[in-house]
Amino acid sequence: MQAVIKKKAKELLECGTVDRVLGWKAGEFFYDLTPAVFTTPEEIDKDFVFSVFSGANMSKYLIEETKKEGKVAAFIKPCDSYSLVQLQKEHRIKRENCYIVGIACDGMCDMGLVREAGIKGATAVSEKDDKLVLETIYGEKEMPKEKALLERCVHCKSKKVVDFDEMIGENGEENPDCGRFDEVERLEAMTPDERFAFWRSQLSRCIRCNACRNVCPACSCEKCVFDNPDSGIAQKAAASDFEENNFHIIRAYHVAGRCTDCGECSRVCPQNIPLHLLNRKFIKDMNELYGFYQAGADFETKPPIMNYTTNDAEPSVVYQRGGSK
Amino acid sequence: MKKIAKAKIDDLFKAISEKEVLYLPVDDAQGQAAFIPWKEGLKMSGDLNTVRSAKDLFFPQVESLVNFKMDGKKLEIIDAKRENDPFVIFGVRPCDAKSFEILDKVFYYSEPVDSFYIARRDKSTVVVLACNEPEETCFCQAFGIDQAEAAGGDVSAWEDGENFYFKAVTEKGEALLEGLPLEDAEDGAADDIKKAAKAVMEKLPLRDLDLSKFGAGKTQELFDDPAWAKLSESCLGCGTCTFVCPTCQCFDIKDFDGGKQIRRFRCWDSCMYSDFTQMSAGQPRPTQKERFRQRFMHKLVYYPDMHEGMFSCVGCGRCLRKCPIHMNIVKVIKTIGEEK
Amino acid sequence: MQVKENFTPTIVAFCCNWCSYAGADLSGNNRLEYPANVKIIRIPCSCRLNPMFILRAFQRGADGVILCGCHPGDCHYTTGNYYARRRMTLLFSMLDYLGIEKERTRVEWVSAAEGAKFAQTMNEFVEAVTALGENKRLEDLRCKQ
Amino acid sequence: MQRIGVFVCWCGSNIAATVDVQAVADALAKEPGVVFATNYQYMCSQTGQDMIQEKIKELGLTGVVICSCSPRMHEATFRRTCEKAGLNPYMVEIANIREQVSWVHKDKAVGTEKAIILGRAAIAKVQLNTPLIAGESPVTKRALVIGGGIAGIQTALDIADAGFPVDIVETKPTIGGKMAQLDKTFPTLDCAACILTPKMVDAGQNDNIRILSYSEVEEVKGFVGNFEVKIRRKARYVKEDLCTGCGLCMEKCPQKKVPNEFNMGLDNRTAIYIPFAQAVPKVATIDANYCLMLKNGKCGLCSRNCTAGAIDYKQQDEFIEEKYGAIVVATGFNPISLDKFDEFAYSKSPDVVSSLEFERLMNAAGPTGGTLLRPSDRTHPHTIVFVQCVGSRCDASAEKGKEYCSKICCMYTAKHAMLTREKYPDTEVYVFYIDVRTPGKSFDEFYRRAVEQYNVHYIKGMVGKVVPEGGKLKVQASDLLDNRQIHIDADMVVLAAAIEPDKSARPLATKLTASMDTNDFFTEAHPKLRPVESPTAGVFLSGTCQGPKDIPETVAQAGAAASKVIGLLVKDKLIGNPCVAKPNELMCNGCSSCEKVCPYGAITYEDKPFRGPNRTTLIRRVACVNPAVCQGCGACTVACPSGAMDLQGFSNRQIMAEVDAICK
Repeated sequence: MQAVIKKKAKELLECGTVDRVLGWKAGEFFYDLTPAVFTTPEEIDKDFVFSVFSGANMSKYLIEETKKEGKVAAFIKPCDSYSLVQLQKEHRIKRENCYIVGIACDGMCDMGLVREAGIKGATAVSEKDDKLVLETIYGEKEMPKEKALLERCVHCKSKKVVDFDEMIGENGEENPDCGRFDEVERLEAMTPDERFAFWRSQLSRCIRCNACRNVCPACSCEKCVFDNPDSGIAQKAAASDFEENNFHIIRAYHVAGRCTDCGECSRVCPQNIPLHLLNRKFIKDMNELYGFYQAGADFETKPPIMNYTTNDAEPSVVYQRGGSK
Repeated sequence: MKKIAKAKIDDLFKAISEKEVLYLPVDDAQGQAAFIPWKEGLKMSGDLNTVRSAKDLFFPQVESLVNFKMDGKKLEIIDAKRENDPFVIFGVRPCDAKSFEILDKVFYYSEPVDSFYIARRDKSTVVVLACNEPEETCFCQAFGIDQAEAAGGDVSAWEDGENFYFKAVTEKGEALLEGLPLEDAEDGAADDIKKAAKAVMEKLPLRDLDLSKFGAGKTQELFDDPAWAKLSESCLGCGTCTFVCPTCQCFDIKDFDGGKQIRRFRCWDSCMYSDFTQMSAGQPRPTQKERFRQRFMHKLVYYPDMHEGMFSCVGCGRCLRKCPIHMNIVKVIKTIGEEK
Repeated sequence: MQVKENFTPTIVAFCCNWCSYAGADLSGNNRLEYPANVKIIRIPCSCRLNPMFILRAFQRGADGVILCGCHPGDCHYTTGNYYARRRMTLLFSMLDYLGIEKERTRVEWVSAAEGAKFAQTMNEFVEAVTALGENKRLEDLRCKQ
Repeated sequence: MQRIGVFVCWCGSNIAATVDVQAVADALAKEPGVVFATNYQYMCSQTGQDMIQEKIKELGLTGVVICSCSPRMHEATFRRTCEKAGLNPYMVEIANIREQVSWVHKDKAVGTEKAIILGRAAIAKVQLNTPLIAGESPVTKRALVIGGGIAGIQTALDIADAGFPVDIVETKPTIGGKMAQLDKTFPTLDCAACILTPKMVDAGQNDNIRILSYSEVEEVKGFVGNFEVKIRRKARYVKEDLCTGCGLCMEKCPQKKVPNEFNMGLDNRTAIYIPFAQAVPKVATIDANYCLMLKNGKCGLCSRNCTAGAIDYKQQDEFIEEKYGAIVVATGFNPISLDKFDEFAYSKSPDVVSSLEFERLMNAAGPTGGTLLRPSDRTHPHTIVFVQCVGSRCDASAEKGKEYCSKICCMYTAKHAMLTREKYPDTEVYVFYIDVRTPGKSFDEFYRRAVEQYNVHYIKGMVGKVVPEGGKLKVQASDLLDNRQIHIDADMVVLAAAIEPDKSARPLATKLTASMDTNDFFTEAHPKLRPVESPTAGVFLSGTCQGPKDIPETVAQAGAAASKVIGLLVKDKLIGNPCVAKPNELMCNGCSSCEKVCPYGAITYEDKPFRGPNRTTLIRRVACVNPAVCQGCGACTVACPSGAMDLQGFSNRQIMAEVDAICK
């Protein structure tokens, strides 16, 4: 895969289709790939990497990249492509300034999960069958690849690239039975006390680094309400339990109907807070109450929160369901 | 030197916590280590290091400075400073221990001193635990830190499969060990542990990180390096690196009007934020390139300028692990100053 | 749940200008009593209610927040309450998901002719919130002292 | 910080009996920003108002809080009072301490406490008020009526009579619409053409009315009072100003096999045609789909025979652009397509006809010259079955038909049945119905006459199946009242097809940013109180584009729409409500969230230059609110994630300040 992608990247540059290529750049280790802009075939030869650690969603970078002169190529995984479409719907990406190469994806790994599996000091990786074989300073270790997969990949909602100029690999299908709402359902089945305890144990660890927000393709505001001193709710740190809750509730609300469930928020959280469970709650509720909706799946459909029908459920529907008191 | 069998470690924690609050690295709800006050049943984390550094205990993310009370048009000022109880931090790694020295230079020894920081620092006893299993992200050796030597605290500690070994380094350390349920051990009891650790340290990939391009007086050479633009282009502008960093020390002062009282508090700030040092005249560092540069120039040049060449980084590797896009100080050190 | 004696909850009622605020006025005209701890904030339409305001109220010490608007189909701006209905449904569901007592939030459609319904709604809501006791889960201690 | 004056009203004893007004004034005097607080018996009295004005001038007040009755009562009064004293009227806030305090709480201590809190909230809000100035916009004194049926004609005539120029845009070659196709009208049975055609002539001859027939609305820009509309004048290949309507061309045209849409395709017309004798404008039109000259370049008979030289085969579509102050939508209806109703054999037998086809078959100017003949063999039908509710009142789950009642079918079916029986007493007439709905003046009497006087067989039940067999139509139906199956050998079956909005309505609504319901009927600004206005300011609704209607209702609504238009056009300028949405362009992302929820189409986007970092210029897409169109509901402010969109007079900060003051 990497070889094909690199070849394509070089080809696009060489034949002048694009002026720049957005991709993943090699780091110090096998896993610390950084999104980067490549401008020459030589740079691509030297530093371009596509591997199971190319998890970063590239679509948000296109906001800035497509404002620049010339054309940029981007390699877009299925889940990234939903963000790409959603951002176009929001007029944030100039599609004419980018060339999208869709790439099939079998799931991305996360180094945090490798470390969680007890593997320390990893310096190199290879794949053997369904396993990751890791060279470490403490000798060779191996683990099942599925244990290192990002949560969003374990419950991959779609392997279909929804917007592209060309495709590398075969385009996949949507996967409605991915079980991505299982965890939400588990929480819904709890009592409110249990749910409250669960979320406090999670959100109280938030350090308000804003990584979730800044990585989020839906959070593309010029200035976030939480950074705007005139908004009345600006906060640089969560100075109380309330502010911890408030930030995450309002953030989830602001991206509701626009969140494509790309899972970047949970991937980047340094505290491993399962933030996607907040977004998925909104998605699940909207699906159940207003009919299935996938943000970024098409260019036309209005997000349910910006739409209505005259016979929608009343808010009291909330009292009639969920865990016992 | 003293020791205690690992099987009995809870007795030790209990004994300490009877005297003082004991902070211990414990796995949190998501299995990541954090310093948490010990209580019966809590187990020490097996992770090499905590996600957030130990600086939180001296320089918390949010801290009240002063409160105001309004009664109609009258204003009353209330001192928000509280007397701190003495506390023990157990299991600080040598890198974090070194970070206290860096913070001390700013908050403890430089005028104006930070009385809030000093109040906490004075009440603390730090037990530094050597690293047996350093990881690929560790580059503390580049800053002269020896992971096998548990220096920089009040008590140095080592562990092996069986025991913890302790050696008091300061008077505070001696006072702590006094009266704890510890056995005596011979002076060289930890030598084998150190030897094993040193052997691992030899294998660390970032062991020989070259810092010669950086240090006091390098502003002119490095400030306009074209590589800053390239390095910073993918930076998200989040505060993860600064908030997990043991040496980042910037804060902002904010007011909160809660209706009954107005609280003036300080909270961590991040030079990566777009409103960092925002002034009414505008933003002195208008793009992420300038903000990104500020962070690393501060650690590698400005701080050494002000503090006898000492770097404001301890090589703990937290930013290497946690940056959402894997940009970090090691990449900066290796890239900046290369093209001449 | 333990109910403190003499606990009077603080209730914020957001009322749309055209129906519910007029409905509240009508309960005044008809001298229909409801507890004084209900304080009304006038907004042009139920769709003006930003979830931030609800959270803000809880932060500042409210124990219950209720939104009253025109009946669906009767919105002065034709569609405002339809949007409000979706927004509030989703917000309330989220608050419930976070373990915050769902009885603390409510939406009721009250027309300008329903003075009695307004008073009755407020009486019921105050009773329900009183039974729940003080709002602890979304409080901000800095606003209490 | 504002300099605020607080004025607490006693309202005689209405407030003072249960609120300690002195204590309220004293407590509020202590609030930051309050420089003066007092109480008085009747603030709304002249003396009270004088006092407010005096204090504004004396103390240089920048904000006023009045603790009194509901703002719905006297907000306007006090705003005027303050404006006269030189204070911006939007610097006034009312704390409602009568309807919401003294009248609902009996305990004086409790009432007083609440009054103080509501006063504090008003003070907190006024602290953040900013002077607002209502915008003004000029009014173009010309109206556009889209659709030239009876609704459009009536609206245009009424507007023109008031002295304003009106353009009627009609997509067909003539005005007249559906009513022109009707035979008689219920319940009076007067001839439709006799009452419609004089109106058509009036419209054609009125100096204030310009009829743009065979034309369509292409593009609409602007807003209330200031619409700019681009109209496409379709090529009719006949010069309108030269054609005399003599009809010679039609006689000469060799292409005589064009289905005649005016007669519902029951006979043929020529390729060059005038739809019917009383057409307005009476101008020929060449049907490009059939004209031999236009298709093959071989013919030219009409041109050769036209003495006026009106034929122009090279004519192209033309566009005209015009400014209007108001737009009336009168796009009307069509019967639904009956293709999906196989059970009634509509597509199988020519003798199964829709009601509108039946109208033509009964019409003296119709294909049969007014003699009722079966289309198949041109014989007299002796048994006719009428089926009601074909495609009306259908189940939502059914894949065909409409959920709503088409409203007019019961009456026109009664009319058809009665007329048939009157003209042909030997004909048996059956009507199958679900319900007979006759709520209108003289409607029920009319229906009863059909049953009692004319012996029409009304049977409650639905027709299950119609099978053409041996020249007959075998009708299987059920009689629900007698609970039996009925079999009728009919000669003709007439289906009362549901009516639906014209297909052009949906794209037109998009152009007008006017909202529609799920059935594509235009929605009204308020279902009860503003039934002839669209939520989009300056757009009015006339006739069946808003919902099913009969002729009298349509004409009534047309007149109402006209009076609303006249009310708008007589104004020289429009004064807006300043409490409208306003985007902070520096914060706006241009994401279009606000636009999606705006019921008025008040939000547009512009690419604007902004100062970027390091002396660069950035072009950003940002929202613009047209204050003349925005009604100030605030839906957009909540849809906006960055808080860039705010509502003047009810800003985020103001509402949060009220929340804070109340919860304190």
